[in-house]
Amino acid sequence: MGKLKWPERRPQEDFERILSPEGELVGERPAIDDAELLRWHEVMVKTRMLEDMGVRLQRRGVFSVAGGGPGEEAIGVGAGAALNPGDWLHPSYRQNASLLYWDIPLDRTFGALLGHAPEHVRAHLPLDPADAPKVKLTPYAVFLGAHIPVAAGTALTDKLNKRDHVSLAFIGEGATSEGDFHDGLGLAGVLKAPLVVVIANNGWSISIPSSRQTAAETFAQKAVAHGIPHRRVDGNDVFAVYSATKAGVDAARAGQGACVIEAVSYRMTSHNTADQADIYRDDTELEYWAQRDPIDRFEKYLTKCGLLDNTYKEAQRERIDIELRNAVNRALEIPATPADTMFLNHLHGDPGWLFKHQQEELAAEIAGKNPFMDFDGSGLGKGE
Amino acid sequence: MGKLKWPERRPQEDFERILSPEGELVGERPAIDDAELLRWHEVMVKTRMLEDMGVRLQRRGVFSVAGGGPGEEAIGVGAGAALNPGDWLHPSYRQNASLLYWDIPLDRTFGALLGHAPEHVRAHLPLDPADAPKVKLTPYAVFLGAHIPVAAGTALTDKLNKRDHVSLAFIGEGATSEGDFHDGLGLAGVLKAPLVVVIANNGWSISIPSSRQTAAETFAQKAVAHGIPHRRVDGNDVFAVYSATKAGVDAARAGQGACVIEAVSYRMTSHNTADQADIYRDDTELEYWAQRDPIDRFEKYLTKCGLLDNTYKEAQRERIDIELRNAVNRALEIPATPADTMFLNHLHGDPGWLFKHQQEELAAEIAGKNPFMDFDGSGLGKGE
Amino acid sequence: MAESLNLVASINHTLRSELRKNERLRLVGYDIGPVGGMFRATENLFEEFGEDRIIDTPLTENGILGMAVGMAIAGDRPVVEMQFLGFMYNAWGQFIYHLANLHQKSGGAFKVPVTIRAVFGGGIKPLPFHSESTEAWFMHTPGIRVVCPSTPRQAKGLLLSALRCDDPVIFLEHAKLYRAFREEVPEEEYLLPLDKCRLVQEGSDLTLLTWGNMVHVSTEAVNKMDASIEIIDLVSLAPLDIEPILESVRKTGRCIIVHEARRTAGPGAELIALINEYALEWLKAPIKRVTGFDVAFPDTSTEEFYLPNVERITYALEAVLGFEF
Amino acid sequence: MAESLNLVASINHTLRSELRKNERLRLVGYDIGPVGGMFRATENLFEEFGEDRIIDTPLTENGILGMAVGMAIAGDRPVVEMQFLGFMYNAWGQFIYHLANLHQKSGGAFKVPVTIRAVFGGGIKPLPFHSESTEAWFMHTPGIRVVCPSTPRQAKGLLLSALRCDDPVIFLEHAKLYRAFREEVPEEEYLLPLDKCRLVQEGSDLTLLTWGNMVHVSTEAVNKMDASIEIIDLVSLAPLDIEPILESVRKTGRCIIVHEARRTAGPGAELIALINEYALEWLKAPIKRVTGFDVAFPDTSTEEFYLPNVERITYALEAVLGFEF
Ligand SMILES: Cc1ncc(C[n+]2csc(CCOP(=O)(O)OP(=O)(O)O)c2C)c(N)n1
Ligand SMILES: Cc1ncc(C[n+]2csc(CCOP(=O)(O)OP(=O)(O)O)c2C)c(N)n1
Ligand SMILES: [Mg+2]
Ligand SMILES: [Mg+2]
Repeated sequence: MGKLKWPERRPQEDFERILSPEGELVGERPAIDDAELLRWHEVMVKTRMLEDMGVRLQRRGVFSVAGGGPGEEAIGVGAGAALNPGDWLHPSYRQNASLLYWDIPLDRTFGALLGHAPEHVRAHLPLDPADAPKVKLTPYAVFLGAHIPVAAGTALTDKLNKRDHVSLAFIGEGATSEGDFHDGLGLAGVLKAPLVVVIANNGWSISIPSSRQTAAETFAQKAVAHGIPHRRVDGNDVFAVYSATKAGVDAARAGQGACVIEAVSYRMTSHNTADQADIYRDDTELEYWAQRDPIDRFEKYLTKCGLLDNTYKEAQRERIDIELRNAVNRALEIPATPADTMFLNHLHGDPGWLFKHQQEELAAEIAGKNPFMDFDGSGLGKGE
Repeated sequence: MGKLKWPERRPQEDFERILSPEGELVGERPAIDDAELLRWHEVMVKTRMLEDMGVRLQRRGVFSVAGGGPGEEAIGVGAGAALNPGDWLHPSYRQNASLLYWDIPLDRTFGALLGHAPEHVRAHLPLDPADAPKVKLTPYAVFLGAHIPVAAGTALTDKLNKRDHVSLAFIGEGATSEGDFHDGLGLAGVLKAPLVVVIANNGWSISIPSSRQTAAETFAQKAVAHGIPHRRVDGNDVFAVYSATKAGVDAARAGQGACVIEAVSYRMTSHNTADQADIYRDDTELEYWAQRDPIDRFEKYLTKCGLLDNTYKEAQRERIDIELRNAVNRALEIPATPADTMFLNHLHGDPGWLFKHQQEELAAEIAGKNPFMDFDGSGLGKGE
Repeated sequence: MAESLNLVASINHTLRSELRKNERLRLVGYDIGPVGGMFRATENLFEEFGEDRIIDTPLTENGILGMAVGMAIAGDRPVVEMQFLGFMYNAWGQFIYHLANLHQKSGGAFKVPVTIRAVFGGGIKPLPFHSESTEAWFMHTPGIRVVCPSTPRQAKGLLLSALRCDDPVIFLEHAKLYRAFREEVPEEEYLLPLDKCRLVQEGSDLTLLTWGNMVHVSTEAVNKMDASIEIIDLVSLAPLDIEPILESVRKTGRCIIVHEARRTAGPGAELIALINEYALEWLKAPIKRVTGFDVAFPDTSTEEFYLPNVERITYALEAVLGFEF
Repeated sequence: MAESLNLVASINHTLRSELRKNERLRLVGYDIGPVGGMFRATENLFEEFGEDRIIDTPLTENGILGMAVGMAIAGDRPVVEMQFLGFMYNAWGQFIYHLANLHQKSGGAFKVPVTIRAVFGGGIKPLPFHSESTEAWFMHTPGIRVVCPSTPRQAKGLLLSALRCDDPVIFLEHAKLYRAFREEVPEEEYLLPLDKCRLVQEGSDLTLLTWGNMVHVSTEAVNKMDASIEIIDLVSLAPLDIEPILESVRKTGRCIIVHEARRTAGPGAELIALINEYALEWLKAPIKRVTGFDVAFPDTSTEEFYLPNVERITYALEAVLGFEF
């Protein structure tokens, strides 16, 4: 007898789908040209390779933790592609594909995984402004769900200042249980903020299956609580994700307010490298979902369209592999983050005597001087 | 031109109704005997008189603030009456009628309004256990919405310990915007806790009309987010409120989990005596709602049934008036709360040296001794 | 030109003038629109500036704070009204995670110029949790500024500075001071520094440190004494303007701290710790803390015994002045 | 009979034994069921006790805390696992309003016997906000007990006491200590008082006050010194067991405080304030605080410079031991 586990509930397939798992069109292909479709494919493949590399480097002890969303690439790409330059993208750690779609610099990504402070990474991996991501990006919310009210805020300010922009936020299905999710949607509803929230329902929140996360049939229906329209799509179908998100983005841009899209997919791996999914779930569902893999499916379609063949794919893998290796290498060359970095970017202007004193203490300590020798407020520099 | 105000949205009347505003049965009268109906009426009248008296005493400076829910009495009585002894009732400040239905001691209520600490009130207004309310009552949540997760907890524990009890919580429509509301319902949904939440939608949250509170058509539909069944009833129709709540309570008791009931009513007065509604709302809606008054409506019905006449009503008013006056008088005789009361009921057992030291400081101060004379930790008692 | 204004009128006046000047300024909160705030701090602003500048919201403090952060990083300058400071407990997640931290966490990529106007303090006999004083928690939070005006004139200069500051600022408005007294408030603009304490009166025998309404209660107590007492209004709780404070204590050798907040791990503790660290040699007596007690803010019937008052402050002054090693 | 257990195993063992003994004990939180907790503190408990005792929940810290309070007043004894202390910011409303306050607010009608097991502290290089130390905020909160074990054996006795205590108890488990070392933990039951500090070693030259993982780092530093240093493990942060602390400082005349939390308005401030108030005459030197800095807990690349370490503690010991007025 196996270990006691929570039962999994396979989600209903009554969602919107355009591309079948077999790579057949079962709905209307969005009006996207072939070059862009190949870009989508490239981003999906690159995302999976990036995350693979992250996991390998974590195993080798280079990163302290790594993760990703293999099997969820269609969500990031499909939704990300629906944005315009200048729009806000509020990512989650799982939707790397959306970031790669918008060309976040890979070397900086690896720099962050190495534990460097962002200002340090930026300083050491300078970026030609022309190469900077064209959407506005926030750091992903470590406090799950906390970015939803923030996204309502960026959306509202764009609207009130009559900028033609929308805000898009990704959130895992687990994080929709946090009050923040409702706080943000409630505000966006009333204030008609141009906000699109994409719920990436991958069935699991670490060890909690979606059946234990909510009694609601779908996560999309959470929008009903706020009078916000919602759709539910096959999250492994990049066309379905794109079409629904694009419609939501267009409506938001046209002044029709917020919407919620649930993209149904599956977490094919452990939560991250610190987790061991086999403790709490069987692999019974994996095969079902492997047959629905978003990259496989898209490749079948692209192959049928004559856009892809094995030669192309091999060359692509090689190209991406080199790109990733180069990025890792650049990141590995970042010197150690100076200890003093921790004092940066707290307050603008004068941080006050006490704060500066603490900076001096650390500096003294690093210089091998006793940082505790100030007994009269006259400052340091005389230790040891 | 008048002052700029938020528009009011008159709620759709597509809710459940049993008793028309004219006092006609338009649905099935719940199976309640005449004596109990007269008790409902008595509680409704008493609630209104109690709140009137509170406002009068506030004007005379006896209470620092007072309020109530004139026009919402059907909600408290209808929902309260659906409970069994031993069930949990998590009230809101607005639903006094539910408390009166369950015989909370009026003198203690007035004692609290006088600003006395609860342990002090209880000590000075002892209660025969036989007269104690038969439901379990929590103090109403000053932090709006915070009681919903707590109510999920009492419900869950009753269920897990196989007690045949449910928990009922009242909440204003405004407070359903707090994350707590969703936090609690989400848990109750998943854990199938026997929780019934009654949303008293009185159209306003201080100065914010329900149209500005949510983009959702109804507040009931917020339950959809959590896979919890919901109903929406005429909140000025005590039969409709009772029937829906009773059905919810019965289902919860039968193991079917939580439900949400929206009772649609109207806040006929200012938020409380500290508020002036005429600053932010016109009285255009008042007449509409006055015609739908829950007590009038019920009295028309009871009169038609031959249960009520003017003689009865006059005697009733006099009886209640005396009861209230006696209660006020008993409350007014409560001696001043001793200052030391503030130290009670923080920790069980030894509260520690510092805490006791502070108690001594206050005692010294009150005794006219200098409480700051302990410079060596040897304690007080030597001040001046 | 100057008008005689009480604290709440001064705040209203200041908000109005900055709303006129900076169209990126937007007020956010519930009950700030047509009703003009529970204390009328935003009175008539809705009519002048409309619903896109004075944004009446649903009842979600956490959502409001998070949304304000989003607005700020998108280029607006949101001013949140926290109806009572205690309700901010509901928004603690957004407060710590985004308001105080997004600037740092983004490595400086984003700034978060949000002002939180919060009604705090005791003495108006309201409901439970409507009299909170959580300065100590703010002091322990990096990335924010915390200021507390004690007079109408000062309030204008501080609030204007807060509204123009690129950092998140917690602006503490004492409920009891709103209508306590009037003061001439100049019509024209003036800025007061957010990080400087204010010398209320000079003295040589003892240093009294306080802020908010306790500035006035303390002054009353001091005025009844014979001794020469230096009163410093901290004004800025974070960062602490510690140098003049240490300077004063080195001069007087004696000190008391007066605050409404509970004593243990309260704001006074840090002041004593700093004096210990950097001015211990000058101390002629232990420092005493005149504070609220370590209890939940009590019911209205006993709040007067919780809050420091003239008598309690006098006792502390006498005790510390009379102490000899 | 005794087993050699590390901290997390000791906690698991203690939870299991009390779950067997008291059917009203229920664990509540996310990821505590089949997976047995992110740190495996609840390993195998789901299988033994089932889903009604080990209650795996949706992802809502605020909801979980509020629900636990409801369960407690209805007669259960819930034990909440806070996966990381930082997530408790999301639950600050329920924490203050219900957990810490319902007993008092109800005039004693309800008691709230909830234990919150929270993973805290730095040194394991996790994500931002996974290394928080908010003891100071708890100390400023009336109505709760806060304890922090520093060894596996102590953890058992304290946790058992917490689980049987009628007050809400915040039980702080240091992430870095979970698997740091093993200790013999007796099989049989024993209770340790929740409100008593622990003398780690006696000494006459200086008193070192600390708790959690810093007990071990401090001991290492002290062992390298020549001086006779008294180390006190505070164990209870609220209420403070202040008498033995004052006694020790009166004996040694010198003191340092070591904690991971930020310095300003941190836990050390209160300890200094109390020593100032009740033992100032005995002080032979200013007290120094060896703490984290007043910054957001840094990225993993620099966390070692944030956390107090043996060298920093040694410097402080040397400075304070060497000071003469
Ligand atoms: C407020 C908060 N609570 C808990 C955590 C710990 N945590 C990190 S990821 C995670 C699971 C999230 O699940 P889901 O939202 O479904 O996203 P997924 O990981 O499946 O993409 C948890 C509980 C956190 N980071 N923040
Ligand atoms: C968390 C919190 N935020 C704000 C308040 C202040 N407040 C008290 S009553 C109220 C309006 C509540 O409206 P609603 O929930 O509709 O109840 P009603 O007063 O209409 O019965 C507000 C904002 C509070 N008590 N608690
Ligand atoms: Mg998930
Ligand atoms: Mg209402």
